[in-house]
Formats: sequence, C-alpha cells, structure tokens
Amino acid sequence: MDKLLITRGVQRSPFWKFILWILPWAMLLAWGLYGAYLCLAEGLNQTNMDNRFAFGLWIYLDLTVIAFGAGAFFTGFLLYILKRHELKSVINSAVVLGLICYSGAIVVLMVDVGQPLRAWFTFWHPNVHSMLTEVTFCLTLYLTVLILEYAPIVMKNRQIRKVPSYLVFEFNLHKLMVVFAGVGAFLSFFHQGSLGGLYGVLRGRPFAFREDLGIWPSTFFLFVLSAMAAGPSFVLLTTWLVEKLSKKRLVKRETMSYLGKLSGVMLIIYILFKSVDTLIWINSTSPSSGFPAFEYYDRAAFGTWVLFAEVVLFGLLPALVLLRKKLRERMVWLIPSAVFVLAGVALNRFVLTIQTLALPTLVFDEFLSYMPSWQEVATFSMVIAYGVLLYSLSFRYLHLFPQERELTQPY
Amino acid sequence: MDQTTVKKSRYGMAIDLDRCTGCGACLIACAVENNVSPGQPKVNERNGTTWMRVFEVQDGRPFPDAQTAFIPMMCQQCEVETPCVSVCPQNAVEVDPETGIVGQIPQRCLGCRYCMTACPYHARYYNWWDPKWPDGMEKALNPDVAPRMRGVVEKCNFCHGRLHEARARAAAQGSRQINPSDYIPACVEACPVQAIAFGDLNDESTDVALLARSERAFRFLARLGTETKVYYLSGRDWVRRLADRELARSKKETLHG
Amino acid sequence: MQKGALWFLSGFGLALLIGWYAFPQLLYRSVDQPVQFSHAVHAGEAVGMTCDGCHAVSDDGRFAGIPTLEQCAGCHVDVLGASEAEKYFVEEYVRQEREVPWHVYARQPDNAHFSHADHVKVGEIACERCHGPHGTSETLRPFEENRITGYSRDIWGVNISGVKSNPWEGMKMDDCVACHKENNRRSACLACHK
Amino acid sequence: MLPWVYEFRWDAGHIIFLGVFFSVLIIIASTLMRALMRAIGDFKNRRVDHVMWEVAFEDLPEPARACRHQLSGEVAHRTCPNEFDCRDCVSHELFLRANPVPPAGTGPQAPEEEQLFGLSFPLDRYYDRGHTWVKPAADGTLLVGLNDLGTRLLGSVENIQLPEIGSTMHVHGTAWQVSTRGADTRILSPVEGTVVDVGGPGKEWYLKVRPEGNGDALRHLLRGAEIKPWLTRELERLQFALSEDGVGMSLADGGVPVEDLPRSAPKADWDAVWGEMFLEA
Amino acid sequence: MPLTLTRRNVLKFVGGSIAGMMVTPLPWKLLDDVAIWTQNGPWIPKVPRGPITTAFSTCALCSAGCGIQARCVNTIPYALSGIRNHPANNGTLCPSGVAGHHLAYHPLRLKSPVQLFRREETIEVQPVSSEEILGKISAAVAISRNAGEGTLALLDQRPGRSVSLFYRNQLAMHGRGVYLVSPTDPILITQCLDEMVGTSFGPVGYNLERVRTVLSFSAPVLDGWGTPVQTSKMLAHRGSSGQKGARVIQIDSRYSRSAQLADQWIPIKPNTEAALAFGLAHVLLREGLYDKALIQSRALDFQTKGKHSYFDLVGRFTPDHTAECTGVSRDVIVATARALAAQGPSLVIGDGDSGGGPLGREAEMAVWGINILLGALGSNGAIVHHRAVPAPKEFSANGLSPVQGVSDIPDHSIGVLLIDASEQGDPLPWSLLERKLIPDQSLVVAFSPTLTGLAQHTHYIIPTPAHLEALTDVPTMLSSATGTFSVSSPLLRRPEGTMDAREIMGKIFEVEGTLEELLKQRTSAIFESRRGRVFKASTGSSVQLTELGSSDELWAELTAGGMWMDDPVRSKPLPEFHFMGRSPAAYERMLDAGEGISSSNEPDAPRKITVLPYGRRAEVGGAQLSPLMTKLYQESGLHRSSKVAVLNPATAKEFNVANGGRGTLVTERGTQEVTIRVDGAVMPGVAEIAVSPEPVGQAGTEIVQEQDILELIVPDQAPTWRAFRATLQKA
Repeated sequence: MDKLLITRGVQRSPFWKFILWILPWAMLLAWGLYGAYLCLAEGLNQTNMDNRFAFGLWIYLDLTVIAFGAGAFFTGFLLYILKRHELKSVINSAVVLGLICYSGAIVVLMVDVGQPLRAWFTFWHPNVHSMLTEVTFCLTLYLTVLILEYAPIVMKNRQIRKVPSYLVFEFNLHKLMVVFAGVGAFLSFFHQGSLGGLYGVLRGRPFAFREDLGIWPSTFFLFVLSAMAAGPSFVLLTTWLVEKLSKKRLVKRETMSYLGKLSGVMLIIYILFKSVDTLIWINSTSPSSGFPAFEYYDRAAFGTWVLFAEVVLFGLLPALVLLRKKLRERMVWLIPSAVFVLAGVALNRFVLTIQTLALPTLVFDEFLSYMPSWQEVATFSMVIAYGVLLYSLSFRYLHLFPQERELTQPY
Repeated sequence: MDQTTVKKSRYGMAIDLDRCTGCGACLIACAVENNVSPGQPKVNERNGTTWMRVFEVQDGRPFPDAQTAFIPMMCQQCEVETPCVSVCPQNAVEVDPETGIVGQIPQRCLGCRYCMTACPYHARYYNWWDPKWPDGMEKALNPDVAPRMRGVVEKCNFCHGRLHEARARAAAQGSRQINPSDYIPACVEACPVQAIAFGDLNDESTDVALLARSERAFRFLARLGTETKVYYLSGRDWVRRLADRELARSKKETLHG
Repeated sequence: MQKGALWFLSGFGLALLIGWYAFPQLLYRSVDQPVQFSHAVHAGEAVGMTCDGCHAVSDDGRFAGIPTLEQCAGCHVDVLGASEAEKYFVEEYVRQEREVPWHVYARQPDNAHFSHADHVKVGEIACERCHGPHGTSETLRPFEENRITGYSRDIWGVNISGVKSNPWEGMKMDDCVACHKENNRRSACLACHK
Repeated sequence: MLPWVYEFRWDAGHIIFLGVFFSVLIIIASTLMRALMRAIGDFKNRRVDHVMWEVAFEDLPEPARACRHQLSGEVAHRTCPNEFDCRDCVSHELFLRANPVPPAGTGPQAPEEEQLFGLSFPLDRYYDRGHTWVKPAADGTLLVGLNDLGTRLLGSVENIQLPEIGSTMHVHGTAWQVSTRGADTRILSPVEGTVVDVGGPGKEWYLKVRPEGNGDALRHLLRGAEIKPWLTRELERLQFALSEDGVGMSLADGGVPVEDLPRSAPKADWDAVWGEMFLEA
Repeated sequence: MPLTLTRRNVLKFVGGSIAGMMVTPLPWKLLDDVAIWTQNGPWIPKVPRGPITTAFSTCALCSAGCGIQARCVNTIPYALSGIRNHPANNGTLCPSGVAGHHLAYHPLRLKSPVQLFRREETIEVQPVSSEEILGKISAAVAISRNAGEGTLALLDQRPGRSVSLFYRNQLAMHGRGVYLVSPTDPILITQCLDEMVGTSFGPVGYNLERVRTVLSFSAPVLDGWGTPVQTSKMLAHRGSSGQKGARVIQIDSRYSRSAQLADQWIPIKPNTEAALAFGLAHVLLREGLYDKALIQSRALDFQTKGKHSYFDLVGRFTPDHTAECTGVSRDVIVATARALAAQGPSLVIGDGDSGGGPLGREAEMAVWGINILLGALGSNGAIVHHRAVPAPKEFSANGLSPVQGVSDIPDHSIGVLLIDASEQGDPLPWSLLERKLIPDQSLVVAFSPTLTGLAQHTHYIIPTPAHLEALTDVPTMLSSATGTFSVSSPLLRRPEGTMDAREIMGKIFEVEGTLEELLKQRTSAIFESRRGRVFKASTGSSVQLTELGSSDELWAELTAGGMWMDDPVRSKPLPEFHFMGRSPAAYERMLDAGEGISSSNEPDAPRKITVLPYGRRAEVGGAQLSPLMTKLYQESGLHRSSKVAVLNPATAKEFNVANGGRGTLVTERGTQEVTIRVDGAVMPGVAEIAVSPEPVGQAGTEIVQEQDILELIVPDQAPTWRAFRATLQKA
C-alpha cells in the first residue's frame, strides 16, 4: 500500500526505515502538543514570559520561520511572474516549506495569544493602523494561498490523481497559479514588511523604533529584503539537506547555485540599506528621543558584536561569497554561505524581538533576561517536528522535485 | 442636548516625588478599587498585576551618601501617538476623546500583548493566571469594576469606575456635568501625604493644571513625544534627570568631569 | 446528476432545520420565575403604581433594579388578594424573609456599565424604549438563558436571526451603539464598559 | 470589517485596508471559482482524458518527452510541446515538409525488417509512444493492439479492464487498464473514436474502434523508418529502468528479449518500469 | 430508486449540510456566543450586585486609631478610605488599613478551633472543639494556681486596650498570673523613664507640633510610626507645600525607609546606639548646652562623690571614643549634638524598628537622658504628660498585674501561655518565648483569627473575629500628645465558631460579661470625666464632650468612626531622677551597654555577616496582612521579600556572592536560603533582611510553616535581635 502511494519511478527508503525516521519526530510532536495543551489549558503562566518580556521565544520563532518561509513567495514570483523556469524544480518544495513555516507560525500564535477563541475579533473589529492587523490579515490570506498552492501537489499524489475530478481541478488550478503567485507576492510583501513594522513602529522602544519611509518604518522594507534573502537560502539548504538524507540528487547544481545567487543579491541590497538605516538610527532617530544609541550595546550579553555579526559576519561575508560565481558553484562555499545568511536573518529577528524587550526604557529600570520554560520550548519543538513530519510525508508521497527522475536517469 | 454641550476634559495627574514616602498605599488602594486579584503565591514582580508600580530609585552615590526617591508609575495616559492604541489589532485600546483617558477593554482584548511591548512605561499588565480571590472574598469586590479574565491585558484607567459613579450621581440631579470632587482616583484619595493631585488639565484653575505648569514639573520620557498626562514634580536635580537616558547620562559626565 | 442533487439538497434541508429550529431550542434554557407577578395589576388603576415606584434611581444615581423583599413586604406583609401566586409569595418569601431569586430579563454582564440615571433623567428616554411594554403584562414569561453565555435571551432578541421587529428588542452592544450613534452620544469604550 | 459593523469608519485607512483585503479575497475566490468552472467545462467537453494525459505528460522526465524528430535524428534536441499529439503540430508539419517520413524499406535507409532486436514490429501499422499499435481495417475501423515490447513488458496479465463497447476513446486517453503484480497500469489509447468491438490478450487485437474526425487521425503515430530509432531508445530506457534497481539483468536473452519479462526478472521494480514505459507518472 | 450510500453521495450530503449551515444563524451565533463565553464564563469572578451603602468605623490594626469610611455592597465592605478631617488620619489610610477589609478572607483564616501538629516543614491542623481547649486551659490554670507549678502567662500583643485591663485584673487575682508584652512594645519604653524617676511618671506622649528637630534612634519615624497626620506633618515641608515641618535625623544601621526619607541619615554600627547617645550627651555637657540648674537640682546621679556618676559615664564617651565605638564620625557627633541644642525644641526618639527588636533598657535610658538634657521633658518640651484614659473603677492600678516584657521573666517559668492578638503587634522570635516555657510541660494557646505568626507555634488556636469583624477599642498611641479613645465597631458579621478574647477569658476565669459591656463601661467613665473633645465622623468636626447628651450618644459616635481626645494638661515638673536608673549596678550596666560587648565587636569570624532584620509596624506582626499586599509590595519592589538579603557591593564581593545569586545563612538554629540583592546604599558588612510574611495560598489541612529570618536567632545571644551574626555562604 505504502509503495502505491509513492510517485512512480522514484526511489524511497523502505517503509520501516521511514517509520524509524518519523518516530522520534512524532514523539517530539506529541511532547510539543502536551506543552501547548498546558499553555492553553493552564494559561501562559506556564511560560517564562512576563509583563516586561511580553513576547518571547514564540514570537521570535514566528518572525524567523516566516522570514525563512519567504522562499515560497519569492520562488513563485520569480517562476510564474518573471518566468525563471529554472526554479520549477524547487517550487513544490518551496511551497511545502512555505506552508510549514506559515501554518506553524499561526499555530504558535494561537497558543501565544491569551484568548484564541476571540482572535477573530481582529477581523471583525480591525484596527487598520496596527501592523499586527496587517500581519494577521495577510498571514491568513497567504496561508489560504499556500494551501491552494499546496493542494495541486497533493492532488497529484499517485492515488489521488486517479480521481479524474481532482486531477482536472488540479490541472485548471495549476494553470491559474500565476494569479496565486502574484497574490502571494503581494501579500508577502505586506506581511513580511509588517512584521518588520511591528517593531519599527514602537515609538516607546527607541531600540526598535525607526523613522517612517512613506507610511511604514524602514524596518518594513528591511524585513522584506532580508526575507527575500533568507527564502532562497532556506530552500537551498533544505534541498541540500534532503539530498544528503535521501542520498539522491534532486535538483540540478545550476539551480542550487542560482538560489545562492538570488540570496546573495538580495542580501547585499539588504545589507546596504540596513547599514544606512543603522547609521541614521544611531545618529538621529534614537538620540532625538533621549536614548544615546551606544547605551544599547553597553550590556554584557548584547555588545556591539551583535551589530557586527548581523552586518558583516552574517551579512556582507556570505553576500560576497554568493555573488562570486566560482565560489557559489562549489558546495563547500554555497552551503555554509546559505547557513550564514539564515543565521544573519535569524539574529536580526532575535535582536529585534528579544533585545528590544530586554533593554530598559526608563532610566531606573533594569536590563532583564529571559529564559524560555520547557513548555515554550516544547511548543517551539512542536512546530519543528510538525515541519519535519509534513515535509517528510510530502517528500515521500508527493512529487516534490520534478527533476528527481531525470537526475537519477543518465540520458 | 447634543454632545457639544458636554465639556471636553483632559484628566491628568501630578505626583510630587519630593513628598512620596514609598508607603504603597496608592498601589494597594488601586488594587482594591480595581479588583486586582491577590494572585497566586508563585507570582513575582515580573508577572504579577499591579496597575501601579512604585519604583525605588537612588542617585547612585555610594554608602553613606545615597539619596532615594520613590516613583509611582502607572499608565501615563499618552495623548499624542499613544503607543498602545495604534498597535492594538482589534481596537481594544483607545483614547477617550471626552476625557483623554486611555481605555483598555479586556473583553475585546485577545491577549496578544503587543501593546505591552509598545508601552515605554511598562504600565500594562497581562493576566498570566486566572484571577482568584480567597474564599468568600468575591462578595467584597468593587461592583463598579469588572474583574478581568486570564489571558488579557489590563492597566490603569484613572479609576474609570469612579467616573461612572460621578456621572451617575450628576445624572441623578439631571446634570451632564460631574462635580469634580466626585471623581478622584483611589490612589489620589489614599495617599497619606497628599503627594498626588488629580483633575482636568483643561481647566486652568485646577491644582493639577497649576502643578503641571510649575518649574518642578517634568514628565518621564517626554522626548518620545507622546505627551503624557501624568506629571511628576521634584526640586531635586538628580530626580529630574531620571526623565530620560540622555539627561541621566549628562549627569554622569559632569560628575566624572 | 439528479441523484446527487437529492443528496445535496437533503443535507442542505437538514442543516436548515437544525440551524433555524433545533439550534435555538438547544441554545436556550427556559426557567420559570420563582413567583408569578402581574405588572398589569400593580400598574393598573386598582393599585396605580408607576415604574419608578419600585424600580427607582437613588440620589447618588444608582439604580435599584428589581425591588427587594423589604419593598414588596411593605404592602404584602399579609396576603392582600386572592391570587395563588401572591399567597405563595407571602408564605414562601415574606414570612421566611427570603429574597426572591428573580431572573432578570435585561441583565447585562459585569463588564457593562449602564446608568439608568443618565438615560432616564438626563437622556429622558422612556422605560419602554428598552424594556418594552412589559408594564402591562399579566404574567411573567419564562426566563430564557443562553446556555453558553449565561445571557438572557432578551440581550440577543427573540428572533434567532437577530432581526428585530420592535425597537426595544435586543440589548447587545450593537443595539446600544446604534442608539448612541443616532443621538450622537458618547462613543468611547469606557463610557459603557467597566 | 463591514460598513455596518461597529467601529467601521469611512476613512482612508479603512477604505484602503479593507478595500485591498476584499479585493485580494475576491481575486482568490474568483480564481478558485474559475478553476472550478474550467474543470466543470472540461468535464462537459469530455476533455477529461486529454487533461489527465496532459498532466501525466507534464510529469514525465524531460528525456521521456523527446520529440519524434529528435529520435529520428532530424534535430539534436527537442522536447515535445504537444503531449505527443502531432495532429495540430506546426513544427511537425514543417519537419515533414522538409523530410517526409519514408515508409520502412523504401527510404534511403536499408529496408526494415519486421523483426527489430528480436521483436516483432510489422510495418503495416502505426505505433503510438505508449506501446500500442493501430491498424486500419478494411471496414474503415481501426484495430488497436499492444505492441510486442508492450506485451512482453507486461508478461502474463492478471487482470484486464477493457472498455465497454460503445464507449468513446480519446487520443492518449485510457484505452484499457491492466493490473499485474499488484500494480495498475493504464494503456494509452492511440486513437479517437468509438469502441465497436473488444478483443484482448491472446487475440489479434484488443479494440476495434470507429475513428472520429478527419484524415489526421493517425498523423501523430510513428510509422516506417521512425520505428527503429524510437524502439532503440525505448529499449535503452527499459534497460536503465531495470538496472536502476540494481537488478542488473540484461534484456536480451540470447539476442531476443524473453517472452515474459516480469517472470524472468521478478525482483525488478516492475511498477516503476511500467510507469516509465507506458508513460504514466 | 434507492439512495445508495456511496462516498460520493456522502460527500454531497456533507457539502449540502455545510452550505445549508452557512445560511442558518448557527455558526455565526455560536462564534459570537463562544466569544462572549470567554468574556463571561463561569470561571471569571463575578462582582456582587446589591445596594451600596457607607459605614464608618475605626481601624484597629495599630493604635493610630484612624477613622475609616467603608463603601459596602450588600453591607459587605469592598473599599475603605479615611474619614476626612479625622484627627488621626484626615481622609487617608496606610496601605495595611486600605486593605483591612481583606483580612477576614485571609487564606489562612480559621473559623473553628484547631490543634496543631508540627511536621518538618509543614503544620497539620485538626479540628477540635473549643470546650476541649478551654477544658485543658482551665485544668492547667487550676494546677498553676494550686500546685504552684509554673506561671499562667498571657502575652498581650496589643496592650493598652480595655480588655488588657481586664486581663491584668484577672491575672492579678489569679496569684501566679503574669502579664507579658513584646519586648518591642512602647509601654516598656516609658517604663524606662519610670525606672529613672523611681515612681510612675505618668503617661507621656510626644507633641510633634512643637518639634523642630527630631533625632530618631532607629525608630521608623517616617514609616508608619505615628499617625498618618503626624507623618504627613513631619514631611510637610517637602515638595511644593511651602509648609514647615520638622527636620528629621535618622540614626540607623540600616538604610531604612526612615533613613531614606530623613533629612539626614547617620549610619551607625549595629547595636551601638547607647554609645552614640552617651557621645551626644558628652558634647552637650562639654559645651554646656543643657539646663544646668535643672540637672543640678533634680538629677541624683549626675555628679556624685565616691560613686560612678552619669558625668563620669558620659565623660568616657568623648567624640573620638564614640566615633570609634559607633563608626559615626567625630564631626557628625558634635554637629548633631549642637544642632539638637540650637534648633530646638528637639525630640530624641528611642523605640527600635519593629522588625528589628528593642534598643534595650540601657540605650532607652541613655536616650531619655539626652531628652532631659535638651529639656524635652520640660514644660516647653515636646514630651508631654497626659492623663490616662478614664477606666471603670475596678481597674485601679493596684488591682492590675504589672506589665512585663518577655525578656524580663525567668526562663522555664511559664506553665500556661495564652497569646492574645497574636496576629498583631511586632514580630517576636519564637525562640525568645520558647525558652520561657517549662520544657515539654507547658500549654500554649493562641487567640487568633488566622494561622499565622506566633500562632503557628502553639498547641491550640481558638479563632477570634478578624479585623473589622471584631469589636475592640483602640488605645492611645505613644506619639499622641493626649489620651485618645476610639472603638472599632464590626463592619462584617463574624463567622460562627469564633469567640472574642473576652469571651474566652471569661470562660476560663468564669467571669460574666461581654466585651461590649466592658467598652460601654469605659465609655461611661470617659463621659463622666467630662473632659476632652469628640470627633464626629458624620460632620467631620470635633465638639466638646460636654456637648453630648449621654454616654450612649458618645458610644454611638465612637462606634461610627468617632474619636475621643483628652484635653491637654500642663506637664508636671520633672521630679528627682537617676540618669542611669536605680538598679544596684547601674553604672556598670550602662557602661557595658555603651562600650558594647555587642556581637559586631567579636573578632571577625570568616564568612560571618551581621544580619539586620527589619520590618514595618502593623505590617509585619504576625502576618496580619492582606494577601493582596504581600503580593503587590513584592511586585512593585517596595518591600523586599523575607527571602532577600540586601548587601553592599563590597560586602557581596567579600562573601563571593553576586547580585541575584543565592546564598545560605546559617546559625545554630538553622539555615535560610536567600536571594542576594546588591545595593550601594547599604552599610558594608551587614545583610538587611525583611521580616515580612510571604504570599500564602489557600489553607488546606497542611500548611507550610512560615520561615522568617527571626527563626535563625540563637536565644541566648542577646536580649534584642537587632543584629545577629550568621555565616553566609554562596548557595
């Protein structure tokens, strides 16, 4: 039965091996579900968040996975709108990754808010000026889009495709994918940006606050750019990982290299803007609200090394590597660079979510630290495990890499 | 009969830090008035609820020259670009145009806590626990203030229940205009040294309007530009320098230099 | 096609039946008032009481709501009439000095602040505007409680669809807001929430 | 959210924000509806077979989609853009004009044998890429059968589902279904028309079809000199598909492929091989 | 044509149902109702609904006697505030008072008598009948009376009440009765003055209106020591008021709240207050800054030939020597003495910190000595005579058992210990009381509404009505210039099963009568004295007592937030007195107190730190604290938890502990885990630790024993526990 669900002509490990692989992740998922249950049933006192650290691990996770999930929209946009057909071989994988990241983020958000049963109030009584409203609307819509993008992949499963109505619907839906790609790109632009805006608008947190460019703070645009840099790297890295784990070539090397190039280009643009933005912030935005910027880096844990790591180590460095054709064509350069790109973006999200809250605003207030509780970690792991499981199932039973068969056939 | 005949107020406070003894009567009175629950024994200073927090601050000089001041800190009722209002995704926070009071409606709140990250004064509190009172004490709750539930944010609203009461009292006499002495927040009423003045800042004759204009008056983090309506008073230079970090730093430099 | 449509339609029809008929039956729990009471008798010519004779606003602006036993006992210290309900009331409550656990049709939740003084004395709104003409009712209808929210059915309105056929039907926030908007009254959340 | 809901205001923020929201919602919904309507249209226009083949074709590895003119050597590399349906192919027209397909044995090449690599490929018929053949009968109907390679690939068939008489065939729709060794394989129909009679394994032919449409009906099928290069490539593909699993068996058994391939190599992943050879994803 | 159940058909049916559902109110109303459920669900506490009324009473949490105005719903108080113009509090209340109506709902509230069984860290309580306890007490009392084995002691944590007179009367009649008060009780401070004068000097109080300079020896003068009105007046010159207040100089080893608020803080080595007092007296004498004629004529031990005199004693404490003893610089000593003399009237206040224990008799006498030198006891001084509050005749002085401090009675002497008002008053280390009991034979019973404080150490507890449930009178405060009397009338109905202390004692001694009768008798006595003024809460103003028509009218006023205030009297001239008291070895004792054999002078043992426990009056006592306060105070950082030790950064470094880290304090009595806080304002070498109750959960059959820092005190160490040595280790 398992065999008949696997795409014809591709090789997958034996079922028992697959179960063995799934099992630990399923256990992690179960543990995470228990942690999340505790948070929902007992309340968020189960976490180590508090009135000062009102956002913690989860929001950090949300921001990071959504940045990583940007691969879905960016690849879709390049493939369907800009017709970069070389990306066809990773689009399915990118869509699945996007779906995992976004649905995971939304699940965690539902645990994170205190009143999930009233969360629909945001739709019914929206405050259109709130970045979070924008994020909520866009995330929900985009998740719908991702589901619609994922649906065709599911419908092309070997067994499901036998139902003519599904396949015909899939066929027609796929033909219109350009619309979803466009809508996805549009929505992603807004919510990736709004996630940045989320912190950029915090007038009361001068560490995060940035001047407006138009109607949005500069972090809006920085987030869009950094997400576009992270997305391809994430697709690249997961593909590479899956190749390593399944011991198969799934995607042409040129495609990998092309993804690296995309990351590099976006990253260098991002770093450029980020540097200008940081300079303006240090010299004007922050001091004008009574906060000397160097004080932010006065704390043992968050020295200027953070800024250096973000801009140079995990920014400029991988960008330059990825922009050089010769280097990015070699896996030993390409993969670590992708890791660095992701580390840089993850660090950026960390700084914005955690450091912002750790830093005091009132002169007499103190710098605070926060360590997530096991329930928070469990919920976090739940999303990771869910992602691995969904990806593993998709990889096994869906045709994620169209090039897989020809890459394993030498003619 | 229309709304325009009702006077628009801007309620504000002036807290004299040179008088405050840090006794904490204000925050207890506040909690009693606003049905803030005693909470669980596990509660600590970072995850409990107190609409008003009193900070003990020192001028940083070593033993035996240290000077101490107490700073009661509650919602500062920002008037301009109120940080928490614009961030709330579902309009659970708003500035009442008639009173200038920043209102937080727990029943609308979904508990995302975005407003808490937005507030520079850390004056917002989240109900990490189910509010619980010892047996029988629910009968002794203030009927004018609804208890909140777990998973929502709450904060000072200048004892709005008392404004309701004052309005009802005025209405019973057929008037729309409240008697100012009917509306005094619990902390103001409780302060044993009368360190807090409260009233309508629009009314030039009130104590609070006078104090707000005094030379001793300052506001915390005023450079954020949110135009808070809670003023602090101190004649002590080092206390006034606590207003923001730039000022605090300038002190250090003069000390060293 | 024909067969398929039948399945679809039967599902559709069943859903309609459940949604429009069974759902309200299940949603509300009907309870009889502990004592029967005739507003018509009390407000009628024979007795001639007015609304604020029992439901009074005090000098400090607080609304007394349903009268306490003390007020009722002012007259009903003994059985005055011939009705069974009154006899029951006097025996079970007045004599035993127990308060009657009335179910209040117009009960708002704790988080709503409603000043009768504001609306009646300043706003000059008639009682019937919100409470309907129950001052002429002969009996007390059963109290219907929403099983989920604990609200009285009057808050949502009689019609499950939310359509109102009389101005006094419905006491949800939307209804308050509609009237406030119409008359340009306070619109801040805190004006009515506590 | 809606104009009559409390807190809605007709200001720029609300109009823009909610305008965009509802626009996106409408776009998503209408696109979905459009896909649905099109799907229903496909059903009504009896394009289901066509769609299913098109999807399957899209999913074939690129080398499996090589144009017949690439196989014949006329062009170095060309992937078929028309799902192996050359009837409306302009390029095919051009290729043909430049280089008409000589019937086997009549062209510049050496006359073809009916036996190719030990397989029987009579030249009196047309061959489809899905290993079926079509032979016009005298009464104007078309006989459809499984070619020798196809027959040997499937070996002894356990179960076969032939269409009912009177049912309609579409080009590259499903002709019949075979299930063997726990795997289903659909055999592509090489022609369009109505089934007038059915045969089966062991008979001369599987189907007798009354063709529909004009004289182009057989234009997409391989014929004459095209057969050998195609078959050569098919055998290569088969060889690879079999070797992939590490079975390492050789196709030829003393020069001639064995009669029942599955029986001779039971360990091979026949499911994958059939998928590969019968162009099913 | 039968409807066949195929997957396709089921799907169609489901599709139809979903489509149909969408056009019914069900999903939408459900969505809405579920949201309302989250706003209004049964787990969310509901506010009471009912008539709102106002009631007046007097706060009995301490002896300030603040008038309280209670807003009540269904007659249950839900918010307290001060009565405007009330002479004690003028419309305000202290934090404890504001939350006073919570005390009836204390999580550890007892509503029926219990027997206690102590386990390792918990206490198990088992219900027992009050008859059983009373039977046991009566039996033990009889044994004590007849067999003469052990005394019958009653520890009164709120002395000065009318019921206290009743106790003293009964104990006196018993024969072997001992009336005890906490060593920190202000009554003992005036006893020191009596010892100097030789007879009862009579009740005295402070007239703070007259004072320009206040020198406080560790008394929490600005932190709940006086009435709110007095504290407010002392701070009146702060801020923008433009009023005049007193200059406050605080001598304190701790950077206490009063030290923080005072105009000047003089840090002093722990337990060297007596030396500083002598040092100040030295400067006053040397510079002639005292009334020589008065001293010459009245002081019997000022300068005596052949015997060590006060002059000799003080002569030893030159500013330099004093500086060496106390750690206060010579210049500060001289300047302070001069300021006291120059900026009079001055008042020197002894009285220790309520958490930290008493100063000790000698130090208190040394403080009285400065007051005498400064003329504070003179007719223009701040220390004024007043008359005792009139009492029924049967409580005449010779019918009363004498007031004794716990430290003043022999060890192992008590057979039966009854503790009244154990939830109130200042904290008392249990070890101090324990050693007064006959080991393994004594019976200890507390009368307390809650299972807190000293009550946790007893064998039985008889529950008494809680604050605002109880009828009680409020005695005069030490800082009051005249006698006062007010009555705290119940605002809450007391639970069945509680008994007030008068009822309990009545049953033990078989005396008829009720507390209400007792208080009414006292009210009559006051009314008949025809003295003083009465504050009426209803009008917010005071009238002459004589304007009231009857004793009942006075009773009505007193039970409704009113207060009776005696007329001031001219201070009696200072009689002859001894600066050093009258005990045989007075000089040596005083000298020892000054030179100090205090623990801080022992050779510096490594890893030992001086622990300074501290607390606040009426807050720390036996944990009579609203559960709200313990939580809120800690949340705001206003009051440290008793699990926090505050150290100077240098000290922290010395002991290798870090800010926020954990440490363990060890003495012979046990260990306590503490969290370290570093504060640059704290004196080096000490650890300040609060004595305050921790938040508690709901009471079950087992509760966790309170563990405060006082438990670590080794009983024989010293009569006071202001400072003790403990080993501090990094945990």
